[in-house]
Amino acid sequence: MRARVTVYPRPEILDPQGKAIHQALGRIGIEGVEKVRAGKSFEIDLSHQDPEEATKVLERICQKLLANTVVEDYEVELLPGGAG
Amino acid sequence: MRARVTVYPRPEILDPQGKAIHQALGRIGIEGVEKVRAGKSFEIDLSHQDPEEATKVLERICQKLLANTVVEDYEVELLPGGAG
Amino acid sequence: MKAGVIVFPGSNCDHDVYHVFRHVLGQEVEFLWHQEEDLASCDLVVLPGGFSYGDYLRSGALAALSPVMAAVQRHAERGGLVLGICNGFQILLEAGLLPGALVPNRSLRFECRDVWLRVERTDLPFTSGYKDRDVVRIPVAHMDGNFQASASTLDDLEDSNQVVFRYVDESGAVSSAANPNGSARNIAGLTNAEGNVLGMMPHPERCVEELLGNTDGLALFSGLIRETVGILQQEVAS
Amino acid sequence: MTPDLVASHGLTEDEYGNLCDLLGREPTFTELGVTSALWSEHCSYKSSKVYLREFPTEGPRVLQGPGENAGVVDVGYGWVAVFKMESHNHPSFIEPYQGAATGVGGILRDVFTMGARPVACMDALRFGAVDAPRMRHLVDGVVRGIGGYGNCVGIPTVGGETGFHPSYNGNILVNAFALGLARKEKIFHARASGAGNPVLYAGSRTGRDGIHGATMASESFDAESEAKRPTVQVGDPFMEKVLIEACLEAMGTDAIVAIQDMGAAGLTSTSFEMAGRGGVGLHLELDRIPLREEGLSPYEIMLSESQERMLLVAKRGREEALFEIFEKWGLEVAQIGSLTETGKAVIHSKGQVVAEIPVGPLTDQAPMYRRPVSVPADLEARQVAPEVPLPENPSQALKDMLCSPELASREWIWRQYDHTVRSNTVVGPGGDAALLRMKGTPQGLALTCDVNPIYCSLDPRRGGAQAVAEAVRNLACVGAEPVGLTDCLNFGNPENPEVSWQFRECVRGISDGCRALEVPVISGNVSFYNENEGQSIYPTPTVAMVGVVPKVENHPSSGFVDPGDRVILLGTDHREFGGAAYLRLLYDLEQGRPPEVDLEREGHLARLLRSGVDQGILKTAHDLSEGGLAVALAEACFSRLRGARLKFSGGVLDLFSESQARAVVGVDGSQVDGFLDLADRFGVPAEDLGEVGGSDLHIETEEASLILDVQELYKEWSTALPRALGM
Ligand SMILES: Nc1ncnc2c1ncn2[C@@H]1O[C@H](COP(=O)(O)OP(=O)(O)O)[C@@H](O)[C@H]1O
Ligand SMILES: [Mg+2]
Repeated sequence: MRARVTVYPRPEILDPQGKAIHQALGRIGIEGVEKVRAGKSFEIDLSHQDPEEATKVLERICQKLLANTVVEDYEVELLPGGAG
Repeated sequence: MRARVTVYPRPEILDPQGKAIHQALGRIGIEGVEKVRAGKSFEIDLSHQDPEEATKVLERICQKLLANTVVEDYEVELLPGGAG
Repeated sequence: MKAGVIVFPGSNCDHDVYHVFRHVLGQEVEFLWHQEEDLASCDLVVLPGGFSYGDYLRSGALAALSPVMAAVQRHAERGGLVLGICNGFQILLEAGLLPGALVPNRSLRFECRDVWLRVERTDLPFTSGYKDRDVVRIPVAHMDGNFQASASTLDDLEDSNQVVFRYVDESGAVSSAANPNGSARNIAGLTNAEGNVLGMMPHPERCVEELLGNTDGLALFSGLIRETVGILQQEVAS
Repeated sequence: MTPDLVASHGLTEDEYGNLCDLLGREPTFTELGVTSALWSEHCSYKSSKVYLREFPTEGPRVLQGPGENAGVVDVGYGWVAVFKMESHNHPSFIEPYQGAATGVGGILRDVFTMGARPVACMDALRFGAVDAPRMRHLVDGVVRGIGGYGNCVGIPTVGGETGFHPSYNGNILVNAFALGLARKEKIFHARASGAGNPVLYAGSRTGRDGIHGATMASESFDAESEAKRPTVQVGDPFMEKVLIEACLEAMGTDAIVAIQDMGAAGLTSTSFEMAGRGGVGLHLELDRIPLREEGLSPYEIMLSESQERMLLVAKRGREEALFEIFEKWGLEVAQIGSLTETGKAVIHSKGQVVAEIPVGPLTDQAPMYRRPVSVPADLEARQVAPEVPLPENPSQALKDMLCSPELASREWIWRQYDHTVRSNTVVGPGGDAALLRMKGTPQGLALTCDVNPIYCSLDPRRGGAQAVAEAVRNLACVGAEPVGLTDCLNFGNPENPEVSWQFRECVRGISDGCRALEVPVISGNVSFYNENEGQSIYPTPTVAMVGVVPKVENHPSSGFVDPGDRVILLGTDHREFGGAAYLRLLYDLEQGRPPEVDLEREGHLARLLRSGVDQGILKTAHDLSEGGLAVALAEACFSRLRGARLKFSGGVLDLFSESQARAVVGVDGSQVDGFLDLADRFGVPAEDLGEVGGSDLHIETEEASLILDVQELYKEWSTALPRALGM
């Protein structure tokens, strides 16, 4: 089973990287960008076959390691076609 | 229009970060993880309303800034409900 | 007094801290491996700077899961002293021994340079060697030194006087220009409510000898030793 | 083997014929790959060897000259210094972050592989014009890469060089230097010995990274190389850090016979070099090599340049001790073969022999060429003495020069490097030479790297000698006596006779300098084929030098210290403007023969400076280099933001002349007479220029005066580089 975890800085927390990218886009003349948030993405292959069980493990992984919940939010997504 | 860009190291390229995370999960006793790839995720708000045009701009942003195509692959995704 | 310096895979400043205690100040000091589970013999435990586990994922995140961190937690709960410098500070935050988080510098670049710090309180063992509101010059060398926390956490920290060091200019004034990394409220170091755990981004261990051109960090260590020895003597006496 | 396949491996017909003779048959595909790597320019030094022999490589302190992973010199108190410099030019042009990062990783491995703990790094960088395509991206990536790796590994980057010139628009230079310290009796060699001893592999797994990297470094750049590009090597500095700790710990046991990292051409060069040095054979089981992905062929495994990997020969029966240490540090380790008496490298994979090559003959019969040389057609015209215009506004001229990318402060770069970790840095980047203390001794070690490619292009022999002279001078400014030199010789295509000539002349110039100033060459590296679309870079023989300071606490500053200190100019000006920054930066003119290099005078000056430091008389010492006296004086004002009131006996132009063997020093007023006597005794002309003080730099000449507000000038100078780069 394959899953994707996405981690973003919480909205109220400073996101220096997102801001820098936004500014850089302006400098190179790309217009129409209103906001950029910079986060992390993890692709995880699990041996678990059961989506429910997989989700549980992924939750644990996020809480324990992938996200620092003081400043970050996370999202878990099971990828389609990964169920084999 | 809101979009998400995901950037990952190319499959044949060493991903020290993914490796380190995988090993750490093993150390803290989380089992069943077969592989971790660590990448980046960007959430981008655009003023463009037209999906085609938005995609074009996003492609440019990826090529110019978000992805280092020598070592990374990227993926652009328009988020549903963002079309307002 | 006896200090223990924890060695995580990727610690870099372990030898520098050891050098200060052992060779500059003549104290007993030992290295503690990150798998150690018993710190009882140490009065002070130092988490040194460096790039534990490469700082992959987030600075300090992987090291915070080391077996030794449970022991550090117990040591702190017993009232033992804990000092986290740079990566050590990051690990303390990730392990939840101190509140908040350290995110990438505002410049998104590594910053290696001297900064000025104001000592906000001197009633801690860590700062007893300084005078109130002392302004000292200490080097920083980090990528992720930008301290962030929710507004309420920041207010709590201020209200309970937990901010120990703040980035200031040479005259002691807080300003954005004096802030090397964008830390909220110019926070450079903070303590827990009990005052026995200190985390700080700057490196006092790099400025304790005249030969290296700066001794402003020395008072932190010498004060610590004086205090600890004092505490020990009281314990023996009672 | 089709001729095409042979040619695509960079082997000539003759070379291929030799290989067939040596084997007595046609090679297998793996053997072809292995041989092409070993006989590549990068590994075999086939075009450079004949000249490199001219270097003086011996001296009373030299314990190991060129030929090992790094050179070794005795620095007293039972310590030895181990150092080397290496190029990572082509990878850095393709992917600046990883290219530069893995350059640092590679040179660190060369040093700790000898048993030394790395204590300092330097980086010598040459970029194109700041507005050339991709250049900002390259500068940013390279600087981040060097910092990203060095900072993480915890070795301070204490110095370096940075230049900008259109000659590098299509081919930048990234030269990485590392210095390590070891106890004299604890040096390790990469000389395999003892049939039956196991061969161990430790560190990262093998992937498809950089296959053919060595061959690539031996080819020119063009549009096609994009397509041929091997998988980019990605560095894992954390892996390197634990590898350093584990290897140093393992070297503390008596279980290691030989050890070497896997660098260019990976397992191939490491196994053949180790066996070749020891005159033994070996058999390897490729199936036992830890792989990152499945399906690597024997060819790929032998040629992979995956980073952070080591090869060890263990004492038979003692391998367990090594396994334990590597595993403690969380590292993978595997026995992948053993040494034999056959003198052959026999490589097995999936039950088959995929290569069987006699080691000695393959290394001995590596090709060696004395390539045709010719003086560049345009040299004579370029050497014609230039017209030197007087500056309209001398103060403005100085300011413009100082704020050009070429002379602007490099602080934006080195602030991104941890230069104080390990708490040994007495003088970090920003001075003439970096200075480290040696804990537990009164001594210091000084480091510098130098070269002026403009000089080298206008007169390579002089340019080579000048690089050595400047390095010696920079060391002398902190009181250090040189103990050894390493170099990184960056040139264009050696098959071009003009490039070969430049190379030969530069090597001779360096040899001249080394002989006269008594500095042995103890290690080095050659990087050819630095060109883009047929356009060669300027000859760039970077020289890095290490020196010993007997009493480190006496070191002077490169800037003015206290108001009232006297400023003294040492050396003689000959109004020399060939290749000078004044003409280049203000009038876009690169013309004339570079300044004469009088090695005898350089020797006198260096001895005087060292003596002055040793006696504790010098408070300031800063040598004159690019931009001449005016630039040197301005720089001396910057470190403590001091002004100075000076009167100079020459004309305005003399302020910008680049005559060599000169320096400015600062001494306490009470010491002036004594110091002037000392200078006289050492045969160095000296002129008392005036006094430190005030907020302006005020220089009065015979013709006109310069007045500059130091604080203001500093602000411009210190921010000019990031401004020019748009960062
Ligand atoms: N890439 C770099 N990395 C670290 N330090 C650098 C780099 N480039 C220049 N420096 C430092 O900046 C200072 C000025 O360099 P340079 O002008 O080459 O000095 P010099 O003329 O004395 O050889 C030196 O201290 C040098 O070490
Ligand atoms: Mg100099």
